Amino acid sequence: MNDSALIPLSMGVPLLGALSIALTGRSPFLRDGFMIASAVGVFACVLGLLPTVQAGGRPSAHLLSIMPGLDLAFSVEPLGMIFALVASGLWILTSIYAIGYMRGAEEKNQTRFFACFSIAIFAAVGIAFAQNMFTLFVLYEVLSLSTYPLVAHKGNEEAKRGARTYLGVLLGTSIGLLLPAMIATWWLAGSLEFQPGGIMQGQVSPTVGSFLLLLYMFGIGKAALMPFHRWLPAAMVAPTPVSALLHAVAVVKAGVFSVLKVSTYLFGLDYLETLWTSDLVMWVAAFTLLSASLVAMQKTNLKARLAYSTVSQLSYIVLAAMLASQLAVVGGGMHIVMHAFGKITLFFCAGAIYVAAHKTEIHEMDGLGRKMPITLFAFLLGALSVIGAPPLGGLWSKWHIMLGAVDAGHALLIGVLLISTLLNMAYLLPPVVRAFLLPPPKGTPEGIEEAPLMCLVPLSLTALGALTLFFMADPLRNLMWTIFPGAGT
Amino acid sequence: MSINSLGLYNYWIYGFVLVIGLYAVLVKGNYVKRMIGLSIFQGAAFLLYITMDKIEGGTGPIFVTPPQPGDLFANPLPQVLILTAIVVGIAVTALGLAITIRIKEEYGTIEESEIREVDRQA
Amino acid sequence: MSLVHHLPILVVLVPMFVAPLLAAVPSRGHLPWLIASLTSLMTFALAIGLTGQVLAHGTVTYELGGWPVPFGIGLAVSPLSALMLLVITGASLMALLWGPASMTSEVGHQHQSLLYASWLLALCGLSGIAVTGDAFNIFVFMEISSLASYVMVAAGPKRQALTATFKYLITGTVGATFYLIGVGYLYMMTGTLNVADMAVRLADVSSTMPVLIASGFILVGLALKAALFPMHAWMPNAYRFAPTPVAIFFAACSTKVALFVLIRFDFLILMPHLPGHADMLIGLLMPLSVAAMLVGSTVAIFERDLKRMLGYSSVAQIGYIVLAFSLLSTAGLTAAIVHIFNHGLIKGALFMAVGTLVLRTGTSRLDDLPGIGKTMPLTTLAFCLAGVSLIGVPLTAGFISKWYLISAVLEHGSLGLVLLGAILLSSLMAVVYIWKVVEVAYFRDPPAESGGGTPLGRREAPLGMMIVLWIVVGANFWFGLDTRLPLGLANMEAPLLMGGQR
Amino acid sequence: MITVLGLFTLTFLVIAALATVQSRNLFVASMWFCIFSLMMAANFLILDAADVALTEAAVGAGVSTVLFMGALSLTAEHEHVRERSGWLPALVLGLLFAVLFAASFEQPRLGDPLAPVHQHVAPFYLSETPRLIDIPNVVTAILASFRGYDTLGEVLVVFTAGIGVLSVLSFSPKKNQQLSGEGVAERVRGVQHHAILRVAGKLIIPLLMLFALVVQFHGEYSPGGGFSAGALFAAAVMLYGILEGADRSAKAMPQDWMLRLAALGAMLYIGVGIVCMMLGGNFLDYSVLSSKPVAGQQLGILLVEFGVGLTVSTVLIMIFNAIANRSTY
Repeated sequence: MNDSALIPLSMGVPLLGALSIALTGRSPFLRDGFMIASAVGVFACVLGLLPTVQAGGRPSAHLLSIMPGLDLAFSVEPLGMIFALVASGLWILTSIYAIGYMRGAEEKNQTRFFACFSIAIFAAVGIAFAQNMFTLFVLYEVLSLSTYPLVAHKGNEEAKRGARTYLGVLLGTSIGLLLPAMIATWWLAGSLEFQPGGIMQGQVSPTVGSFLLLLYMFGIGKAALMPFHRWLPAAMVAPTPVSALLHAVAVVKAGVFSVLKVSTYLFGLDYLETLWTSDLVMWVAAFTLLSASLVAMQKTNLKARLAYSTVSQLSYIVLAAMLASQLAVVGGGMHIVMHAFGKITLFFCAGAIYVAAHKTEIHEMDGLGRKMPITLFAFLLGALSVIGAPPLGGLWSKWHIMLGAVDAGHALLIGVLLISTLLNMAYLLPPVVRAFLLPPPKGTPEGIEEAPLMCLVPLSLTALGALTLFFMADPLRNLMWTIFPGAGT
Repeated sequence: MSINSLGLYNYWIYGFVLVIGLYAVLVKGNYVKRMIGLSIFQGAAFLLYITMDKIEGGTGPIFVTPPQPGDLFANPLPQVLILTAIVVGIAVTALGLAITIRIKEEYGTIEESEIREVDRQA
Repeated sequence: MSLVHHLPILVVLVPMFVAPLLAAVPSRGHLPWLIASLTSLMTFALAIGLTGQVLAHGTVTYELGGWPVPFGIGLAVSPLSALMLLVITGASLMALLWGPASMTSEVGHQHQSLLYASWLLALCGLSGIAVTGDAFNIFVFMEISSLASYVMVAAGPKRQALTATFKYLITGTVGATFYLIGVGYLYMMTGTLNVADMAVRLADVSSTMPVLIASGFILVGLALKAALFPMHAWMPNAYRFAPTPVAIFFAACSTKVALFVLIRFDFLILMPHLPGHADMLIGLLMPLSVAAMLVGSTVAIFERDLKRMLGYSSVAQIGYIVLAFSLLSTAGLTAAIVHIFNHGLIKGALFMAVGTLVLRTGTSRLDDLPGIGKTMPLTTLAFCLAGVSLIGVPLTAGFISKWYLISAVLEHGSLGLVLLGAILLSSLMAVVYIWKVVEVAYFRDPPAESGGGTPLGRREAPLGMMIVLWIVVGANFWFGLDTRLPLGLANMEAPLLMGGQR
Repeated sequence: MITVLGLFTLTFLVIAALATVQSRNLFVASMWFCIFSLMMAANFLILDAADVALTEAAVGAGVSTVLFMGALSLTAEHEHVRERSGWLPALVLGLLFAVLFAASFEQPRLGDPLAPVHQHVAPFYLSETPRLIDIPNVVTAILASFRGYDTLGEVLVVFTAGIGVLSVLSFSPKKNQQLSGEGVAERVRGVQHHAILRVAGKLIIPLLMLFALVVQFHGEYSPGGGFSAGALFAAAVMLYGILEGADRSAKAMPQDWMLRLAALGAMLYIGVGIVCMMLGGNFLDYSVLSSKPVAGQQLGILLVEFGVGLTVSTVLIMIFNAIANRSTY
């Protein structure tokens, strides 16, 4: 099974899955079977590509050329490999969790839900493997459009308003800013191919380049930089597996992945350094990072707090990209993985608490630890990973980003990162502390016990994943270093 | 006092008739009056073409006697174009009037303002 | 009599030949529709053949009556005319194949033969304009197509169709006569009527004032026919009250034919020889087109009637085309030509979807169609896909035109940025007024009709309509992926028209 | 002398146009329009355009006035004066006139032999027609042969107008619009009670039809041709309709036959073109019609002119019958 056949397969399988789910809407059992089968299939294909990429190979597949210089083509490089692995890996767990959750909460028209689910993974994998900015833009739009029905799933007035902001911001930024940026790049640099070291070096003057950088950074709405982060909390109206998908696996990761890809492969790190706007965007990211954490602290709703925490964590990666140092980019890449595992565990726990105890507010969680020990323990592990405490994987990525900051000469940023770590503790630990140490309030019904097994298994697996990543960070780090040929420290 | 001392008088008259026709089309509310204005406006266009074909000392482009090299004839091309344009004008007028009749039957009036009234009430 | 040699005239001759026959035949059942569709199919095939010839040999010429060109009338089929022919005959074919049920339900059985005869005459008129190379001949065929379209719009079901037709008639005739006067001035200064010959003889015209007036008259006349911004009042009502198949046919191609003539006149004749003309073109057309884009989209957002909304959206799209060619650059011209082709597809699909909704529910007002997405899922999905193409999401035809338009605009530095802002704002507005429909269609539950199951009269459209609708929506995506045809023709035409300029 | 006559007709033209626009009573307005057309025809005559003068008189003065009168009898006699704000259009049009006035100084003088119009294409027609087509009336030669495609387009325009009027007026008027019983009879029966008119009319009608046929078939030698012949023939039938009553003229010239004849006229024109293609020439290239090209051209022109005359006359008659018989239709 040579590699170039694996790429179209890894994208064909979710599409076929979506189709088969749509067709077998009648029998839930068959449909869920197809769901899990396609998730596993995708993961297998992506895994198949890993050995060649680790060995430094770049398998690629050319699909179609629409216009001279503009074609849909795919090639796998380490950053894309990592994102695809994370996305398809966590996808299996999310699917199992979603089936359990949907059965638990008896949601209606689940067929449409699961079909859009698989189309979203198709788009995520496609973005990971995009060879040029045009293919990435196409699948970026497909991802926005396919996740719209998921956000607007409940169909009530509130869901409709949330979905409207969701789509408004995402489509607005992509058509309004990203499209002109892309066309300008095509016009000035002559091509949109992702090449190590970037394509703008000799072609685009720094002044125009800095303006383009602004267009790109704010154009990629999914990276949720202020003021374009509104869509993320607005998407909270969606059911929990969707917010897990949105906020941990596919949508946000696609955003920051595109930021990393654009800055390393379109601009190129050393060209990025010469642009004065890279510092500007870096400080905007830093501002987003801190203000989102402050806002998260005031939120009493658990899912809203996690949403704002995601906004601030995303800015870590944007910050890393803007530092324009190889160390920071490696840290950013690793952070995609660490944050994914950490955040998805938190979302799974929030979902499990909702399904089992119908509690959404943090002050209602007093004494829940006695009733749901596993969920809350997994919540603790997830929180520690997001904070970046030692036994969890989150530490390494923050470590590398800080090293990158020093390497890029912005020592001040280490202060910002430290303050943000303190803030993370301030808003992630209280729910755990309340659940374990405080007695349950008087009138709580006795019948609360652990969430159904279908929810419990995925969240404990992801928590363990976050833990093992602490020890297993090295292969990930080496894979990231292969992005920069010759560096390899 | 030869004919060409008229010089540009023809063009001025064409311009004035054109303006009168357009004024009637734009300002008048009555639909039949606007159709008449339209015909006047088209008449001005015909006048422009036919003033072009006149040649000093020439006669109509019909060879009653076989043509000698010396004599001059008016230019036949604009006449052909205007023959076509006249009948186009009458065709459009006929259709416009037929539609006006139907509007009178449906709305009971052919005044722009009254028609808008009837539409608003309906 | 080799068929290939006579192709340019046959494209006009076939509908011209059948129309009088069809009018004389008393109309029984679907016979007139069948004859019209077969003729339209044959014309479409001829157009494809002609395009093949043009792609192979460049501009194809044909002398009528055997007389050499400046003395007789000559046909000149340039790549742009071939593309125009494809749009016209394609639009007519899809509207006809889609529409018999809708036409009968809106116009009733009697006098259908007259209606389909005028349909063929409109088709003959429009393709006559596309192929001819003679300025006065364009006026005659413009009159044929206009008169035939007045007849068809007047056949609309509601009584407002009559007033809409009257306004359309007045505006159209004033526009045609302005064009006639413009050609008169050009003839006065050059002595010839053939477009190519006129371009040659304009070089040695000393007094430029009459020629400037001629270009002014032609510009205003054709802007009136093309419903460019300040003179677009007639279009939304004409499209709304006309029978739906007629609206589909005209929405897809009729206004763009006037733009085609404007492009030919401006670039072939006036640009090379008239210094004043270039800045007049930019100074006048560009602000108008930007205004058209913004006003058209804004009004479309607040318009509650679907057909009028699409009418105003057409005003905005015509603004795109005019903006593209008023950039006076090869890239701009290519963008204009490609968008003429793509807009025909997009608007045809959108109008067809709305027509299917109107056929089943009897109303085109958005507020009377809540939850239509559930009762007529396939049609509404087709509308959304065509809407997505209108917005210009990648992989659709709309995206290709937007891509070329933006890259053409970027060539103009700071002015380009302003235009870029206008284009993006207008396409974001398009997102709003398409999504307005999606929300009403999908997020409101259909009215609880008395009968059980799908509410009465709200079942899916007949199979024939669905097939044609989905073919056109598919074409939207096909030409989003495979752009060789429109691009090939556009790239062949742009250097011809720019004539050695930048 | 000609200049004085030219000045007079042009000035009177403007006066007629102003009077038409200003008069409140619509019948008066249409009469003024008839005068305007006659002045236009006189002007064309002065400018050596005999064919156009004849057609303008027959079509502009004759037929369009009848149509206006017919339409007015079914709609309104007076115009309700509630004009829209007149000053903005007046300002714009005043500007337009100033521009036209300024441009006229750069246009070639009236009758100036050096004008470009007389240089390039016109001399070819004047010198080549005797050799190629050999008919005295160059206008008919150009009309039918050199620019035959235009005239074909023209026939289609008339045919479309005919179809249009038929399909627009095919819907029978709603009951309440029906004129009262006696009003109908009186209007439809025409002017029967004026004996003098009827006797004089009876004499004129056959002469008019004969003249129409002369103009039709003598078009190559004298001013005239398909358009004016068709209009004259239609004028004769309209005169009959007015004198004897519209229902009698509708019985004499039934609508469906008029439609078929109009279609026949158009098909004749197109048929001639296709026969030329069959015989190896281009579309409408008459020289292939017979052994000698000149004879072929003349045959082609004769046939084509007859097609034009047939279509124009039948369409105008059809329109007249549709409008005149509207209330009883």
